[in-house]
Amino acid sequence: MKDSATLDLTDLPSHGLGTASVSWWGTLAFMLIEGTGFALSIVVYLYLMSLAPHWPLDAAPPDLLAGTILTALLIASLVPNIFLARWARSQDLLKVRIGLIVMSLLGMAPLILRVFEFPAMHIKWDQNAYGSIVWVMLGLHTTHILTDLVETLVLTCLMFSRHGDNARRYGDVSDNTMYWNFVVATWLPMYACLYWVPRL
Amino acid sequence: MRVASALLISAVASGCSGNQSALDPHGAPAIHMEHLIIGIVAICTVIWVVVMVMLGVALLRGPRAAADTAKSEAWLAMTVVAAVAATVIIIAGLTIASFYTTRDIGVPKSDALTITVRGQQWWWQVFYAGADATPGFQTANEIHIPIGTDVHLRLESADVIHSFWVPSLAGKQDLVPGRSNSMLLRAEKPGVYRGQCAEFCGLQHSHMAIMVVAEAPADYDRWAASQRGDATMPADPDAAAGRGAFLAKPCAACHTIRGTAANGTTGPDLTHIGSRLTIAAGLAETTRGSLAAWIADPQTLKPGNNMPMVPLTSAELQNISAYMESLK
Amino acid sequence: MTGRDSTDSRDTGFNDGELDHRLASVWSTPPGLWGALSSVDHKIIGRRYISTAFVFLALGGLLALLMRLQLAQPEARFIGPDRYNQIFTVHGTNMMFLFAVPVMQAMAVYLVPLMVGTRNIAFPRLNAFSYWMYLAGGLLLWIAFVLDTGPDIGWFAYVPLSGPQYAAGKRADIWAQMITFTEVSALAVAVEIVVTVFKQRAPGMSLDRIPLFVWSMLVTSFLVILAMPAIMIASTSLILDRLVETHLFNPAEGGDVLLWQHLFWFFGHPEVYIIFLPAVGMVSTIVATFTRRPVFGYLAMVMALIATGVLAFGLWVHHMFVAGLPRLGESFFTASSMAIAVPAGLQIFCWLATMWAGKPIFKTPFLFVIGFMVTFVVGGLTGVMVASVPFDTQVHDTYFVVAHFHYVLVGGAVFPLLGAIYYWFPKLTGRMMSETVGRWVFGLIFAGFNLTFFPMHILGLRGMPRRVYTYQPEMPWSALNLFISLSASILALGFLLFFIDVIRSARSGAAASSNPWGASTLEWATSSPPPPYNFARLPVIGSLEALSDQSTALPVATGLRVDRRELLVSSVVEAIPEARESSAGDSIWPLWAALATTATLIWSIFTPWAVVWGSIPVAIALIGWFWPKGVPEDES
Amino acid sequence: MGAQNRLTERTIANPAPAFVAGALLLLIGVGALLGWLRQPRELRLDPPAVADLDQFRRMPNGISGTPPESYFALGKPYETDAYNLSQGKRLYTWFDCATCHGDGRGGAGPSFLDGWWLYGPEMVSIVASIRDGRPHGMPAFRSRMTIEQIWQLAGYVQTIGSYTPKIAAPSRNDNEHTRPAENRGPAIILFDEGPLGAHPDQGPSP
Repeated sequence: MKDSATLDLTDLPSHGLGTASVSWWGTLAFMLIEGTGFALSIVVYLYLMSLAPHWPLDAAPPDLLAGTILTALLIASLVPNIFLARWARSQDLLKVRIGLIVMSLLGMAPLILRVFEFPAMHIKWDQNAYGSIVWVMLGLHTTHILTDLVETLVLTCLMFSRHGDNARRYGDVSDNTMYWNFVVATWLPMYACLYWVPRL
Repeated sequence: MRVASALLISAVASGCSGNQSALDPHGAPAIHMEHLIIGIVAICTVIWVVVMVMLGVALLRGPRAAADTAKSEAWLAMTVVAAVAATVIIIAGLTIASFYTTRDIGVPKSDALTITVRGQQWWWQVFYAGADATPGFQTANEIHIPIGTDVHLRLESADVIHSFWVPSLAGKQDLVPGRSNSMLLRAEKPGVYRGQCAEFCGLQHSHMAIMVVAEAPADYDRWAASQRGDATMPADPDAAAGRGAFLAKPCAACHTIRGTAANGTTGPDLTHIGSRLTIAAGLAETTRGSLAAWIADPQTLKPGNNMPMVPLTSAELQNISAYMESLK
Repeated sequence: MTGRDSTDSRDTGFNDGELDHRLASVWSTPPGLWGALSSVDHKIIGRRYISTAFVFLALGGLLALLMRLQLAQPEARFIGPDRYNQIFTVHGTNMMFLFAVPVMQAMAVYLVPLMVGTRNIAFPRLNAFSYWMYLAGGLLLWIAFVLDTGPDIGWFAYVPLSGPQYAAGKRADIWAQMITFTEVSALAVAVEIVVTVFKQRAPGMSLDRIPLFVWSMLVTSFLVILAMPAIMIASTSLILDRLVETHLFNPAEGGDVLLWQHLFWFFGHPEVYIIFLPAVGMVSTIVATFTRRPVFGYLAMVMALIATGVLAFGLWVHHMFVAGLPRLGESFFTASSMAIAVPAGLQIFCWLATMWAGKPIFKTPFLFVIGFMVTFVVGGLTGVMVASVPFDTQVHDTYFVVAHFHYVLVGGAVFPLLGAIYYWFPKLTGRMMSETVGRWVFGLIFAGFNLTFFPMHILGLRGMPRRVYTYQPEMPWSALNLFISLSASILALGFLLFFIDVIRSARSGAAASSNPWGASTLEWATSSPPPPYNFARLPVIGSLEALSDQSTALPVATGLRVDRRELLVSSVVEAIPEARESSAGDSIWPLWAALATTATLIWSIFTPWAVVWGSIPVAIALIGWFWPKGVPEDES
Repeated sequence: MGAQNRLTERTIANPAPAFVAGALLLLIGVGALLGWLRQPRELRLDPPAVADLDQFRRMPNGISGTPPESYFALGKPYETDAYNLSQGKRLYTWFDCATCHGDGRGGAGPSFLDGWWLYGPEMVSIVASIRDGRPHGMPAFRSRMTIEQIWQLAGYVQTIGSYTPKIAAPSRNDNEHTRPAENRGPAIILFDEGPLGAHPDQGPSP
């Protein structure tokens, strides 16, 4: 079949940013997958609660301190995260480097607090179904903090390497900030479920 | 081949022996269900035939217009819309019919005769509750019910999920560990109705049958009275020797025979095993020969079941089989 | 960075021969083993995926024959209960997780980029990774089976039978972890397809110009994305219960055994539509081509696809009608299960209308579509039957249900798939399959299938439960079972002939032109098989029927670079060009990542610490995967 | 850049399907070989083999001994086979071992978890204890269980007191939970050095 050129693409940018980027949509799709997983874990928690004669099963409600500080910290981390996203969009290498270092630290801090959250549940995973589901939920969310932290650390290294100053890298940083927003956003219903539902 | 599946099914149904078939109902719930089954199958068969005729005509119809006209497209659109509307109406009708049948199947009344069935890998433990003066009793793999009365089955499980299903009397209901399910069982005429575990439950899911014996109320009362009694000392010398062997060998560690020292609880209660129609959950008829075959080598007949092969001399084997047979 | 490139790296400056040469040099997979292992070409991976899935189909079919051999006579001693339970578990698991879902996704991996007019799938390395994960999961299951440690708990793995107390050894863990493998690969492919369809369509291919097959794969991919997390939570919980003593399914400690069934069927019912919807897309494509007209009611078809996808999540409880849930709740699920017949019916009527208005050409692919119509309508109607609670309590877990879902899955999905293989074989291999043999294949499979599975309806109504390794001679089932087993050999013969035809045609079939069927979708606008870059110049789409007017030249877009793998990103709704985007080059890292993940997942059924230590090589492999190598594809 | 280099390296050849099919067949072949080597789950042991299980020799002090030759020929199934171990766990419940030994922590009878086994941790000793009984209250189960069941039960009992978790050991039961499951090596978790200390000679050493 013959061709006839009817459209010239020469002037298009050689990398799309934001919604014009393939990886942005990929990140969104993975967020949808993991968000479904988080939602289902909450459903399982509420399902088990609906069957139990009393809730929590054979344990005091969790201590609020560690979890609440972590929640506050996660919410606070959104501020530098939003700035980082803005700097990535404007492709400001120096600010992006600083922002990534800050976000790496803000990725590690919740992990330290998380260590105190597990004992604050006053129950272990192998004691009963209540213990099992709270450990599964905390574990699920910890995995997400951890994977995002590793990604942030790798990106930080990348931005200090010769590959750093490139629109594609800024796009990756931007997607990473979007994913961190997701990690924070999914924690809020989990926090409410884990810490406040047992007190109802 | 499938043009008249309803006809075919009813033809097959009329020819079958009928002791375990949804198409040979003898209890109110199963009868309601059979009406629903035949109705839905008939309607669906008609729908299938209509669609197939349309398919045949669409594929093979004669000369076609050279080009699609707007008029024929509009006519097609209207036909499709009408067909979808018909689908909606039929679906709604079937849903309503299904609701009504569900209601007709009914729930057991609280004062109905209650029998507890406990699923075990791979047999059925059956408890008849006692009343004030009369003690309850336990049996296995066989339920007797009086005809013409609602019977409330309480379904529980000792290990994994099983499913109680006697198709000629009612639909099925699962026995779920940690839960207690109920179902209504009712037979309209005397007979033996076979059922079988319907939820996959491990190695011997295939050999987990249960017999429901429906009998006239007087017969039922006579049966219940005899089941309440302890086992009696057998008169036959072989059987008496078998009794001794039974108690001396590992048999007594797992089985109970009321009236003897045997009080194991992991296997079926054998107090009146000789009166049951089958042994080993419907595996064979209760005869001295089948009992001997079963005791001699349970792992060949029902591989993986929890009854071990107990080393016995042939005399011991004969005597124990005779004793089992005598436990009427 | 726009405009920095010199014009001689653009496709505008070359004649056709020189352009092909340049594009081939950038897009080709290098020869040899290393090239094969590091390839990210969606066509190579797609073919690999399809071939592997058909190998699993053949193996699963052999298991089915073993079961039929055992069931041909009452109380047969050919296979014992322990082995039989493994056989039916592996048959079901294999057919669902290793054949049906992957093969549909594999067809999409091959076809969707071609049909939307792009040069490679989105995230090509993820695509390579997903194939390796799929292969590893399949090998795990099959090697375990051959080792006599295959799962023996049914493909549904109900607790407590699959739980720590009643499933000794690692059999159930192998099942659960195999699910993780196929889940990871299915989710990855779903993401690739969604993004490819959303962002990589040819300019002008607005939402209302997407081919129906692509629509069906888009809806399917969303079903995968929303349904698979449920089985992910379920299988992980099962492993946790078995390995580290959590109590999620233990009723004595506040867990619940029905929780498993809810989670499993919340995934398991959409799973049926994950398999069926792609088949709908295939049927629509084949019907359009072989009736010489577009499918009647494009918009209605798309709406039916979406409606089916939405309703699929509202009817999982109809698998649990006998579990003892409240009757009122069950009635709701009767209504919702019945309701899905409406979009299904709409699609059937639209195809009938298309056939009515078109001029049918009875080639093999179309024969399979006719076979699909005949059998799928049976399966759909028996589906309406089992949606009714009282009907279902009689036939649940009997051979009636075995017949029902084989009519839906084989009649509804495998027939269209076989038609699709005959239809797209020229595009897959550059050769035609034999029309004569094709008719025999269709005849044998159609007759064999119906003779095998139709009598099972009757067996079920006459009281024969599923998943029994034998039945007793006094039950009135022997004659029909023998008949079924004999009929199964006809079905097997049909499949054997199919496989022979595929292998023979792939080696020495007649060469195919670029558009042998005179079809109108974009994959036929390029050669058979397509070059590594799919399209020398990206097509520009002006109507739903991209190639309907064969006389005029195909409008194309120019201006892409030829010194790196470059494709076009366009907007979601209107497909307006937004950016030129690089597409990842070949890489061995997806294979390393898959191997590291495989080691971690298998190790983790023995000790939970595997997750901790195994994550280190996985992380290294992923960093190697994403770290820029200084090639043009890595820079903007 | 590099386009000319890549041009020479790349052709449109595609060896992948043949390679995958080959690899698949190879792996299936390897699997088939391994499968042939492996013993399947044994649901029914031949009566002579069962009888042989009864023929083991013991040391005069009742501690330790030699299992029958056939036990090794079978591949020590009662220690290594998950199915037999789980059957043993069933028997532990069914024969009310918990009445005296509790969940393994003992009661009227000795504990299995304290690192002090009066007759040592070897299978022959455990089988002999169950079959023939022991002084101070351990009854003989010779007439209540078959010898095969005794071996199964002994294999399970050995697992309870194990310090290194066995892969084949059973996991938790579906009932109220009193101690970590056998596959986590409860003895190492719950070990409580008594007044007599650990006895590496007569118990699994912690």
